[in-house]
Amino acid sequence: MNLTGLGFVLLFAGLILAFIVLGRRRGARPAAFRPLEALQSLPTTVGEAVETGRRLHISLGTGTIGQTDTAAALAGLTVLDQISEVTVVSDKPPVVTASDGAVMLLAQDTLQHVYSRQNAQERYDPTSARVAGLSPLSFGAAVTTMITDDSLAGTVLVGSVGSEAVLLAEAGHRANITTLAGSLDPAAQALLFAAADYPLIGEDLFAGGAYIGRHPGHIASLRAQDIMRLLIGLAILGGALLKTLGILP
Amino acid sequence: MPAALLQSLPDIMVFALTLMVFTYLLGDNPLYRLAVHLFVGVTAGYAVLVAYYNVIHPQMLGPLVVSLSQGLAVLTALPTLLPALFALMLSLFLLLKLSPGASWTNRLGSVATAYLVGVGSAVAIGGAITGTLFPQINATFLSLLPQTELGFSPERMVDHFVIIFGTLATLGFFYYGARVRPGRPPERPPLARPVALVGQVFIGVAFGVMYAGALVASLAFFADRLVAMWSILEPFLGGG
Amino acid sequence: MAVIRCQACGKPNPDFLDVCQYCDARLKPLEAGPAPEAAPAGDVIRCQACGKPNPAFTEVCQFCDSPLKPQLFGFGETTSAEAGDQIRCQSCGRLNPPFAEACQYCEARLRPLQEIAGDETAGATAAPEPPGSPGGGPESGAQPGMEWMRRLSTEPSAEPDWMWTGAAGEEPEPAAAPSEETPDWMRPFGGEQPAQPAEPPGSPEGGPAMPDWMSSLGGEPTRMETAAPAEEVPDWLRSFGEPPSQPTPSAPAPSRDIPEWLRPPESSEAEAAAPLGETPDWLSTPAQPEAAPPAEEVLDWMRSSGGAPAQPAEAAPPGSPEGGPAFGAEPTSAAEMPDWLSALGGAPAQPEAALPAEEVPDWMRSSGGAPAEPVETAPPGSPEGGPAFGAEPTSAAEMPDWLSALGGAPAQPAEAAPAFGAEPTPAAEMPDWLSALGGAPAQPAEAAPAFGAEPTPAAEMPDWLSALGGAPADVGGFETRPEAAPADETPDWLRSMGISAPTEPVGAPPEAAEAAPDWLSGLGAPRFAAPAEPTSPFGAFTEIPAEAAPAAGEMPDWLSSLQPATPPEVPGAPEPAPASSLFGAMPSPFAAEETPTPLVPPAATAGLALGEMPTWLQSMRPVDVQPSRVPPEVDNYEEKVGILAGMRGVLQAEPAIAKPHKSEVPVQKLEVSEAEAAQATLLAGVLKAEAEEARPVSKRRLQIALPVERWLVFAALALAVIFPWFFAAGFFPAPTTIARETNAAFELVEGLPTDKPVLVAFDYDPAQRGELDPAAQAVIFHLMRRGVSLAGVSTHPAGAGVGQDIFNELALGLKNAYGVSYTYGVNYINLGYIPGGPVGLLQFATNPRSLFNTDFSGAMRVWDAQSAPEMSPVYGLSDFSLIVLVSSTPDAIRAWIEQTQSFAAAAPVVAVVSAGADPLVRPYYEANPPQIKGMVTGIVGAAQYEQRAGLPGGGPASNRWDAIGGGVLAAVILIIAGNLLGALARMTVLRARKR
Amino acid sequence: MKIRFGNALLTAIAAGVGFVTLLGYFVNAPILRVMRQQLVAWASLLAAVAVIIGALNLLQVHLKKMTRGAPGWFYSLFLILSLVGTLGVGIAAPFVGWGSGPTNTANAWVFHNIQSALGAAIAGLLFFFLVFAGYRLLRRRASLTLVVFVVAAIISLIGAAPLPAGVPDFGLRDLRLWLAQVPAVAGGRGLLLGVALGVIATGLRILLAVDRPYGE
Repeated sequence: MNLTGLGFVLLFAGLILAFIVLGRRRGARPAAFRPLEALQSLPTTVGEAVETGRRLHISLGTGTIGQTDTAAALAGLTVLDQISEVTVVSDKPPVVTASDGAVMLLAQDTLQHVYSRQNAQERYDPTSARVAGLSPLSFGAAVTTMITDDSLAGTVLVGSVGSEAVLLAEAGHRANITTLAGSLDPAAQALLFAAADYPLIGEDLFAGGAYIGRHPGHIASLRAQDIMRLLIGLAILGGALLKTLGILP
Repeated sequence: MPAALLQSLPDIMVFALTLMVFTYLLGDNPLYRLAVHLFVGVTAGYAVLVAYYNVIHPQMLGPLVVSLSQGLAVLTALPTLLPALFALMLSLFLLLKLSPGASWTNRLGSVATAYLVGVGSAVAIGGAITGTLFPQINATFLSLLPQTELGFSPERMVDHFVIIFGTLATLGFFYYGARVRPGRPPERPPLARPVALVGQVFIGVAFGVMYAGALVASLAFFADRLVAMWSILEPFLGGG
Repeated sequence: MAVIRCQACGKPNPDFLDVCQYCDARLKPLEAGPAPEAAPAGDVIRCQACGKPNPAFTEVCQFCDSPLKPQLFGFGETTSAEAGDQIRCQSCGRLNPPFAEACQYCEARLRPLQEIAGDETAGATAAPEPPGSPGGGPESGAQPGMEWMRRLSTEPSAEPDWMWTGAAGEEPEPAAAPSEETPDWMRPFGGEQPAQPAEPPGSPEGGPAMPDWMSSLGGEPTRMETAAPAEEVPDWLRSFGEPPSQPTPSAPAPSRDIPEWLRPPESSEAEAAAPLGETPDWLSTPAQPEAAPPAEEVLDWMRSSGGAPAQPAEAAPPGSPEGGPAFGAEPTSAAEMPDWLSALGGAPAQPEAALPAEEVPDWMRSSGGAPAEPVETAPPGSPEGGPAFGAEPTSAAEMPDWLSALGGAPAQPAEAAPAFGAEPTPAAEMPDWLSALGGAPAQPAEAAPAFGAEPTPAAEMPDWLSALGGAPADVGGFETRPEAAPADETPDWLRSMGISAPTEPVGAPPEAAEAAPDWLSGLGAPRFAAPAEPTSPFGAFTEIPAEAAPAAGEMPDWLSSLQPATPPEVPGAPEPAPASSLFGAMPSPFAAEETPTPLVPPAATAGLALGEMPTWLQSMRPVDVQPSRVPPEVDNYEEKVGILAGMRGVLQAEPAIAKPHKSEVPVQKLEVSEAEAAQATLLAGVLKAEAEEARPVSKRRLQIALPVERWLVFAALALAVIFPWFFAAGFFPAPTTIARETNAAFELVEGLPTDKPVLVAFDYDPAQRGELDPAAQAVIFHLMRRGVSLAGVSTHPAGAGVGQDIFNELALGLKNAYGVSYTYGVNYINLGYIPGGPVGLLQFATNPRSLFNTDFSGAMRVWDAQSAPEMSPVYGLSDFSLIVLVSSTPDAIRAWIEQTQSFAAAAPVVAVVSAGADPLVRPYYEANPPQIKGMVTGIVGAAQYEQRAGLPGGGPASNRWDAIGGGVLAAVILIIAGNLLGALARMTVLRARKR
Repeated sequence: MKIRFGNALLTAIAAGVGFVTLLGYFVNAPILRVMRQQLVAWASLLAAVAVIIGALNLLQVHLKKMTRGAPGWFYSLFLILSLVGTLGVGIAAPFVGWGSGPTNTANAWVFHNIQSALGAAIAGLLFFFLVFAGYRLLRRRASLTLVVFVVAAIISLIGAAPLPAGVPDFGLRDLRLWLAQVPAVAGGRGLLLGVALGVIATGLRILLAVDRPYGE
């Protein structure tokens, strides 16, 4: 019986709900978030894609659904939803790549919804969301060839990727297109930090929904995250203090 | 020496494929693309085999087939088969989603994806809390007056201090809340700024070390290929 | 509409729902019941698009989704601050939205200027904090560039949420903008009513048809300064293109801009950032108050509207001198500005840095193009203009095109239409709106094809189209029946133009940059040009170039054309001398801006001229002058009214004149486009370099150099790896010091009980074998030597295969090396692949037997004591004596620890990890109590372990030691060199820009 | 309304299974544990099915590419051939007596001589790309983090590098160790904690039905 864990979850959930409610309140003081360069640059990339009439490449990484990296894939789907809203209206719909069948299916759903929201179902092409490769490396390698084949205008990578992300970034750099990339795996973040034009570091990966779409739920959860962050900080300090005082073994 | 050649065909192939891949260093080219597509295809095929032989067959189809082969005995064994049957149903739903159009198939498939999403998020949460969050927090409970067998050790103290506050600063760097003043963009609240600054340094160090590690790792990959290629080439050179 | 869009999530809902089926947000505000009118006036904002009343708290018209309140890029505080009761116009007594400064019905001012000043600065909120401010750090520094880029990339009303999300508030509209408005934007152009935007507003369906863009525009008056080109377009469009039927939106927009010019004092208070020292300067000259708000952009467009100082100059000679220093001081106040400014302006000084040089004059020229006409009294109606620009193939074709459109429209609209057809896809957007421009005035029908032709551009384009489509139409209407617009209407749109036009160069994206200012000013200029001619100021401009002439080589030709046009204005002449000296020191885009105005020193003009073709000055001058100069005059109605009235009178003449001139300088057109392309990229690059942190300065330039550079680097690396390994074996002696964690792992294995099996997880792809195999082999071989039985698993589909390989290999090696036979099933087994990653791991951890019946090959029954005796004692993870995790990613390690920890308390964990994963796995090792008892990290760890375990003849890692050594050293040297060079290059570039 | 019902059902499924699974982590009631195990087992089964779906999609996409003659269709041909070939061999193996499962001789050969070789080669490329990325790092952008990044990277590279005999490491080895064991641990821990927060928040949004990425 892990009450601490349960309590943590309940508190977190409660905070999210609370912030959602607070956010809905009329005249609620709207949330403001610190500048986050990578995410705020997205419109540029998207705009370039739309204007150059090329396709935007949105990669959900090699993550899967139903496992611990589910969160990363979901974050990617959120971003996909936001971006495709804009790009769908271009005659060149975005290319979405994943490495897992389930993620790919969810991506197709997302695209389909966006299209139907834009009353453009007829232009929805299921293969615009595809599995590039079933192993991380084959995924990365496949994408390097896609960049020229599908004449991509930019790559937005939000998901869980490993070192193969470097292939993607390098290919993007060679094709002289913008690469915005973030990964669940900090080790990959480090590589992307060096290789990508716009690296998404740490949990910024999950901030997309709040920053791009300003989705109330996402804003609320970001605020909740901040609260939990403070709590964790206090816990660490407290723990260290107790340790120092010898109270904690 | 055709015989030797035939015998060393795989080696030659490995050698050729490796070279094809390395041509990418000069730039995107057909050879590389060929290699990559080959790689993607082979990998996918292998993954499917593994998935089938290691998971789908033993856990789902196997039991069903076996019990079905027992004719009516199925009915008696039904309860034990329910999990497999349910799994089969979900799998079929998921496969249905592949068929384009037909909204009802899609919606059925969504049942499977919803299931996956639900379990996935739960596992992610549980894992993050029990596996990362708590253990890591726990690990940061460090005494600022560490006692080693040699008694109090100042350098240990420094280390602990750095770890504790480095962790806090890094965590604080990601603080999203911002203050908005009219006429200004949102900016980190004054308190968060120094924290973020320190956090940046620690993130930089962590990333730098990881990058260095990854570099050495990838170097090992390359060296490994060199050794492999040489070991292939050697006999030919040696054998004239 | 049978569909109501949820204002929270943007998803469509059937209109009978009260609550969004997706996010449960209320769809219909309670007030807006069956009888909206019933709602108390106090709480009602009337939608400017559809005219229906909305509750005051709604940000968005619940009927047409168009923004009701200005969105300051999501600075909800200010936004919400504005949400108040409506304001009753004192003169006409009608209600106006709370944010309107001028009555939407009678143009009468609604509030004292101070208030507006407050809003004014508020309006500037989106601009980044001045670099001076602490803690802003790179992020905040990054803003301005990104903002205007962002403008380009998103449809205007989607903007607020693209903007950093600082408090778009819960006002749902901006939040869901992309999802929400795009469709709206598209609808008019999606083909449902393609021709509609082009329709003259006067026409019956014209008014109602436009709600979408109109309203969306109507919503953003406060945004004027900071607004995107797209933003402004609508505003000024509205302002002068307002159909008499619906003048509403026009009022707020312009009035928002003016106040501060009128009222220097407020502006000075408003500006938190600008050094107080300047404020007096600002005040001194009416033109400069524009610069007051701290917002970068305001500064920018002020600068871009460099013409401004000019007018005061002529108007009041004493004023301008202070104006000079004020601007001169500017750079110091705003750190990033000077850089790109100098980049733009400094360029003329160094020709090879040509790009900047060209662009500055260019866009001016282009923007000035139209107004230039009046100066050159060319035969009206000459047709070339249309086709010439229409044929324009370059991406920057917009500028000429719009001109042609502009010019062509009044005379022969047919011209304009073809122009867009000829347009290349890259510039596809422009031609369309161009067509709108050109087509509309002449015959609205023209515009329709343009929209139809428009495939599916960015969400923004449509509204550009509509905006522009609408605009000229309005213009036409305006001109045809002047009485439609009240007398003071003119100042309004003039003003709005004065601001919006200059804003573009800074605020506009590469392609759009030219377009926006150009046609803006173009549109603006025409109106002034004619009246301007007679007036003294205009004369002054035309005059100054005369002085600049000697310095500028190419000037003469146009000068000649100018001279006649300029009657008096010798008084204007003295100005330049003093002012110029000041401006010389000053960022030159500024100077560039000035050039049209008398303030510019001959030298500067010469420099600029050199970069360009002769005619640029003339063409640029009026444009740049007009917009910027207009405002100050506008500000104080009393004095300047005379001029304005005069201008208005001449309006019809202008467009006719505009065309011919263009036609006469086809060469110029060519260079224009080319130069504009250059400017676009460069301006983008420079601004980004200044403003953004993580964006390549300008990818274009790298493009050339990189491949070669890349090859060199690659070659160096390859050599560095091959050489020592091949020729200098032993150059790098194997490691002698064994890392703490490696030693721990060794000790753990060394002291392992042999009765229980060890679980080895091969969680890596065959691709990573190069690094991990040596390490894994070292540990596993050590285990085998100790006679421990092994069970392999993998959470990586291909990992099981790797495990199989390694097991078999090592078993063989063991046999050869020690004659110990290690048999499959008895001493080692490969359970195979654990599907579902961590989820599967959890299952495996909770009950291994439930997961595996057979081994990896599927042939052997794992739990059957006969076939696999070693596994018979295993019921859970705790039945293993040790868990060895061989993984390339920290994720896999984390997954194992997260999922299995609680089940494998008895079994210590040793991690064999890639060097890349080390820092993230280490915390588990450093943790207290450690979750990982020992670590072997990558090739280095492998080598150490091999040393420690004393494997016969060293291991694979030791064999590669030399290659590794060479590679790492080369990498280090290259990285150091590359970054030093890079840093130096950056510094020099920065310094160059500063200079 | 039908749609709404569908949504409600899906949401219920996702949130339901999610909560049960999650509770299984914290409340060790046997029933919960059993349920969680079953749910998880099914999920991992579906994950395997997802692999097959992925392969099917791969085929679908590249077949389409070929039939349309889209750029690079020629390579798609090879992809399809290799995929089908690998599968076919794997299926045929038992009947040809090559042994069954993914370890059958044929697939083992392919795995060893093609998949591993290609994979290792492609991974070998990373070395060059990584160095080059580091090489042009400060040229593209400059920030505190980046400078620290470069310095830390160089130090830990030299620290990790095998040094020629007799060449002294100027205390860099120890410095690197310290970097890797103290500040890097701190930074990594901070990142991990942050990511964990993000993961939990994202997961909770699903369980709270704030996000519904699944299906219709």
